Parts: sequence; structure tokens; C-alpha cells
Amino acid sequence: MTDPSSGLVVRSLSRRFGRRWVLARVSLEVPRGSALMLLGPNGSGKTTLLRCLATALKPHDGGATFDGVPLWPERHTLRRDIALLSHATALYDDLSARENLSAWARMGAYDADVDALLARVGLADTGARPTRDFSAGMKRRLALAKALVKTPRLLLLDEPFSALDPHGRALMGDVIDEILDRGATMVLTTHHPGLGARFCPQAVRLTDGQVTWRGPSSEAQVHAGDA
Amino acid sequence: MSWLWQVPAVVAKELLVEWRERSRVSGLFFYSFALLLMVAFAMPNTKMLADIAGGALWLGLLLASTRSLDQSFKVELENGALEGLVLWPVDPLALYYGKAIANTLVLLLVAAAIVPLVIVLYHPEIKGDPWQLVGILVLGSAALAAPGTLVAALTVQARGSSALLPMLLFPLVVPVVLASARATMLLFDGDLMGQVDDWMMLLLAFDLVHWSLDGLLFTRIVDEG
Amino acid sequence: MPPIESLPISPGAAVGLVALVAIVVANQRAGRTPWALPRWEHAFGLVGLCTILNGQYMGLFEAPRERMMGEVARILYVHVPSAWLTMVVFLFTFLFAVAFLFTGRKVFDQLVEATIEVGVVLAILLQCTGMLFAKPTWGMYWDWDPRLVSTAVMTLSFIGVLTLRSLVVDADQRATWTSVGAILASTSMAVTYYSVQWWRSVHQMQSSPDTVAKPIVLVLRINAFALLFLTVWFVARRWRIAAARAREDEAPPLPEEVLA
Amino acid sequence: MTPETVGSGVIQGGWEYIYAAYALSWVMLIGYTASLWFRAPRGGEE
Repeated sequence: MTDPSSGLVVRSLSRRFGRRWVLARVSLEVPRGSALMLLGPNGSGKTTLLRCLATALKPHDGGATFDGVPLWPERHTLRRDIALLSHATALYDDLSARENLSAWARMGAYDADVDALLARVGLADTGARPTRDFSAGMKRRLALAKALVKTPRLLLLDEPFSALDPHGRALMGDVIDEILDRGATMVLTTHHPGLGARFCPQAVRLTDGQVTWRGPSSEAQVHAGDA
Repeated sequence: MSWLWQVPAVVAKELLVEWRERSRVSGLFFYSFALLLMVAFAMPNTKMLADIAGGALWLGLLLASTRSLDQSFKVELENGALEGLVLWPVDPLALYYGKAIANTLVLLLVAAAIVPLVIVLYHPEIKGDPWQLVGILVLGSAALAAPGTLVAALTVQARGSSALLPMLLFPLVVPVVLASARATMLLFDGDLMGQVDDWMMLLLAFDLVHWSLDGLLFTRIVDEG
Repeated sequence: MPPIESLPISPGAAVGLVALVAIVVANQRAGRTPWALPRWEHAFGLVGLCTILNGQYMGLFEAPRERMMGEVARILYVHVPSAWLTMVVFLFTFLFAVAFLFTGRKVFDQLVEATIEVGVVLAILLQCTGMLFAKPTWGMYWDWDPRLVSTAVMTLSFIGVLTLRSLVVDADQRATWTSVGAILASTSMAVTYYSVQWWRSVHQMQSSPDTVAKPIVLVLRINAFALLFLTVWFVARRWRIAAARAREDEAPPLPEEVLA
Repeated sequence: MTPETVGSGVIQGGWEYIYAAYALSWVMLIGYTASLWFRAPRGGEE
């Protein structure tokens, strides 16, 4: 085991909606600079777990620390270092890609080279169009560029490869590699263990909000069918 | 006070979104215009119109404000931007004041468009100081926007928000409508006893209460998890 | 019957107290703790009921005719206590809402819910009786008086808060939003009052009530205490409903970890 | 109504309003009590 004060440590994290425990006693560790793959069927709590780790949701029991800092109590400072990429892109449909990125960068006082970021995700030519006209895959790429505005130390990816064509997947993979090379810690969810295994040495399976399997990603394929 | 530097960025973002969706703002304007016409038709005779000009103006602005406030938060919910802002992180106070300032400016824009219309359609005599009218419009718009931004944040996420917003907001802004309409009417009629200043002081007091209190309450709504 | 002002205690309250003593004695006979009432609030309800029967009887038949308003002043014995109690209850709503936002304790949220509802009921009673008083005295049911307007505005705001509360699904959000709404509604009331007073002062002066006769004060006081006791009972009963619902919403125990 | 009160500015009569007010207060108090009764938690209290 690595030093618990470095990286992401989740201890018995639980969250409910109404009377239903969507997450129950989830414990896991992701060493700093490493990546973890979250597997599990729809409704197993993967997205809720990511939202708890992103400090969008307050855990009702247990909690998590990042580099020894408790997530929820210190959320106001930690949020600068955490990026969440999810289905909710948090983009303004009325603004163009470029306007979106520069508006978000300014609101967070992040130094970002907007044109370079757009080029990085392959949207340099469409930067002036309102994002309302974008396809799901293009919105995904733009959301990725938005996450890059932050240079996150903790990157949370909710099904990063969905809605992307093969080219987009390759691009997403490159960007993930790049962020990992910078020493970021990462958690990603996916339904395709094969896609995530490239980045994540370890995997965890959630079923009904509980951890039902953990092990090396290479063995995850075997367990994919039991969902 | 580290959130203060974020306020201009939020205002800029709000105004940019409004500018991209200018059809929405012009919709507000036509909405108020239609209301002014309807009020005129509903009156027994056109001689009354000059007397009620100030009231009709503020009625138009009040109704326009409910629509623009609702819109200003619907945009945030479309792609989960509200949560995105909190996680970005944009301080909830900066978010509140940014949105409230932008909403004030949008209301002032609508006001700038319908004041000439009121003057043309209702032909009130303007005996008072026109610059005072600017002051009333600024104070009154700010007084509608401050509680309005908070209430819209509350209602837009609840079911059936379009009916709930006026239901919660109108009782809150009774003093605003009262004071702004009175002040405007006095201004049109000629302010013999200097009461306009009193009404403006009331508006100012209302602004101070809500611009200081509502931001704190907004923080509690947005950052709950 | 001796003159009312010489009685040390109103007959109704006396009946209520006797009933309380009877409960204590009965409990002792049965070997229970003497003050083990099934619910403490029922003591308030019982005393309140007896006192209000007594107070309203006095208000209707025994209180002297008022000098200027004549018989119609008898309406004040139900009107004025409801005005006082509405204010008191909404003041508590405000305090509970602030307490909830500072402490986050669920009990304050339940009390906010209970006090808003009871306050709205009292406010509606207040305004209906007020209109019935206004018609014979002022000649119309409604006047744009600051107190009337601000009470109506306050009632509407709190009804709005209750509506908002019923529309929010998530329990934590519902609690916070209700408190925020309640604080807004409470503060708006004061501003409305002063602004309408200002508005009215342009037209006419507010009339001040004459000095009120002593027996009238006594009957008023009995009715006020009666309604106070009933209000405590209402709030407590409403709070029990809220608490029971909150218990239903309580989290089930966490399942055991599957993978140790 | 005594002769000396007539014309003295004292409001006369109005018993219908008084009875309406008292009846209304009972209707509201009993009505609200009933609504509390119907909503009261059954069993498992405490």
C-alpha cells in the first residue's frame, strides 16, 4: 500500500437520495499519479461516486481525502484542482466554443490559451460556431478542452469515450495520457473495460452502490459479463 | 472578499449570453409594449392614461422582470452550468452579484426602451427633473433584480416554476412597485412637496437590505450538495 | 355573578386546571408518573379550549358595550388575539428558520413547517374577522391600511413558501429552501408596512384608538391567552406530523460491506 | 338600543357581523383541528 496521504483515499463513503442508499460504504484508494477504472451496470452508483469526489454532492456518511486533505470540508480550495467531465457539459449553448472557453477561464481566473486548447481537441475550425449546433461528440471534446483549462490534479471522467468516433477516442486517449504524465490522479467510469485498461492499472466494480470486486484492470474483462 | 474579482467576469458572461440571445431581450420589450397597450385599452377613458403612466411603466417592468429572471436561470440548468459554476469554482456570492447586476442591466435596457413608449402612448406631462427618473429607474430595477435573482434560483429548480416565481416574488416587491410607481407618477405630475426623494430613499433602503442579505441566502441555496 | 374584573381567574381556565389536576390524580391512582400526559401539548389544548369557551362567552354577553363602536367591538375579542398570535407565530418562524440555517438541525426545519402553517391559518382568521369588523365600522370590507396590506402580503408570501416547500423533492434542499423563503417573507413584512404607511400618510392620518376600558382589556386578555394555548397545541400537533414524516424519510441502515 | 345612544355617533347593532366573526373563528379552529386529526401520525409515535 502506498502512503495514504498521497492520492485519493475514499473511506466508507455513502450517499443516499431520499431513502435509497445509492452508495454504501465505498472504500478505495488511488495512489497519486495513478488511475482507477470504475465498472458497473447503469444505476450502480458510478456517476454518484464521481459527483461526490467532485464535491458536487455531500456524502451522508464516510468521506474521502485527496493528498491528505478532506474533500468536502475543504471543497472551496480543492475545487480548483478537480475537474469533472460528465454528460452535463456545463457549457452555454448560445455561446461559441471559443467564447465558452474564454468566459469560463475568466470566471475562474485561469490562464488559458483558448486557441491552443481548441486546436488540441480538434475544434480549431469550428471555434466560432455556437455550441448549440455541435454534435454530441463535438460537445464532448469541447468539455474536455474546458477541463484542460484547469490543469487538474484530480481528473474525474464519466464515460469519456461515449459519443466519440474512433478518431475522437484516440484524441481523448492522447489527452488523458498527457494529463497523467503531468502527475494527475484519475478516476474514470466506463462500460468497456478494454478502453480504460490502457490508462488504469486497477479497477473497481460497483453493484447497487457497493464495491463488489476490485483487482487489476487486466482481469476486469472476465468480470464484465456478470453485471 | 476574494470573490469580488469574479463578479465582473460573471457579469460579462451573463451579458454575452443575453447578447447572443437578443431575441429574448427584445421579446421582453415587446411583452412590456403589449402590456402597455392592453392597460390603455382596459381604461375607461384616455384622459386617465396620463395619471396612471407611472404605474403602467412599473407594471410592465415587473412582468418583464419575471420573464427575464426565469430565463437567466433556465440557461444555467440547460447543461448543468449552475453546478459547473459552483465546481469551477465560482464563489456563490460572485455568482449572485454577477447575475443580479446583469439582471438589473437587462431591466434598465427594457426600461430605456419602454419609457419613451409610455411618454408617447400615455402622454404624461413631465414636470419634474428627467434626471431623477433615471435615478428611480436604476434604484427600482436594482430593487426588482436583487430579490428576483434569489427567488428565481429557488423556483427554477422546483416543478412548475413559471407560476411559483411570481407567487413568491410579487409579495416581496410590493414596496418596490409602490415606491417606484409613486415616485414616477409624482415626477410626471410635478413634485411640489419634494416627496420623490422620500420614495427614492425607501427604494434605496430596500436595495440596501436585499443587496446585502440575499447574497448570503443565495450561498445557502447553491452550495448545499 | 360578581363583576368579571374582580375574579382572580377566568372560570374556563379554572375548569381546565381542575381537569389537569384530575389527570394527575388519575395517573397517580393508576401507578403512572403523575404528569405522564399522553402528550404534553394536550394540556395546553385542554386549557385553551376551556378558556376560549369562557372568553368568547364573556366577549359576546358579559363585556360592556364599547363607548364609540358599540356592540361591534365584540368582534375585537376574536380579532385582536389572532393578530397578536399571528405575529408571535411568524416571529418564531423567522427564529426557527435562522436557527436551521445556522445549526442545520432537522427539528428546526420541522418547527418552521409547523409554525408557517399555523401562522397562515391564524392570519386568514385574522383577516376574515378584520373584514367583518371593518364593514360595520368603516363601511367597507377592505381599506388600504398599512397593517391590512402588510398582513395580506405576509400571508401570501408564507403561502408561497409552503407551495415551494411542497414542490421540492429532495429533503435537504427542501429544508434549506423553506428557511430561506421564510426569512425573505419575514423581512419583507416590515418594509411593506413602512412603505404602505408612507403611501397612506399622503392621504390621511391614521386614527389612534381611544383609551380602552378596563373590563374590555380583561376579556381581551382572557381570549388572547386562550388562543395562545390553542396555538401552542396546534403548533405542537403540526410539529408531530412533520416529525413523523421526517422519520418516514429517515435513512434505512447502511447495508454491510460486501467486500471486506 | 336605548334612545340616548341614537345619534350620539355610537355604531348601532351589527350583531350579524359579530355572530359571523365568532362562527368563523369556530369553523376555522375546528376545521384546522380536524385537518390535524386526519393527518396525525397513526401508531409508532414517540
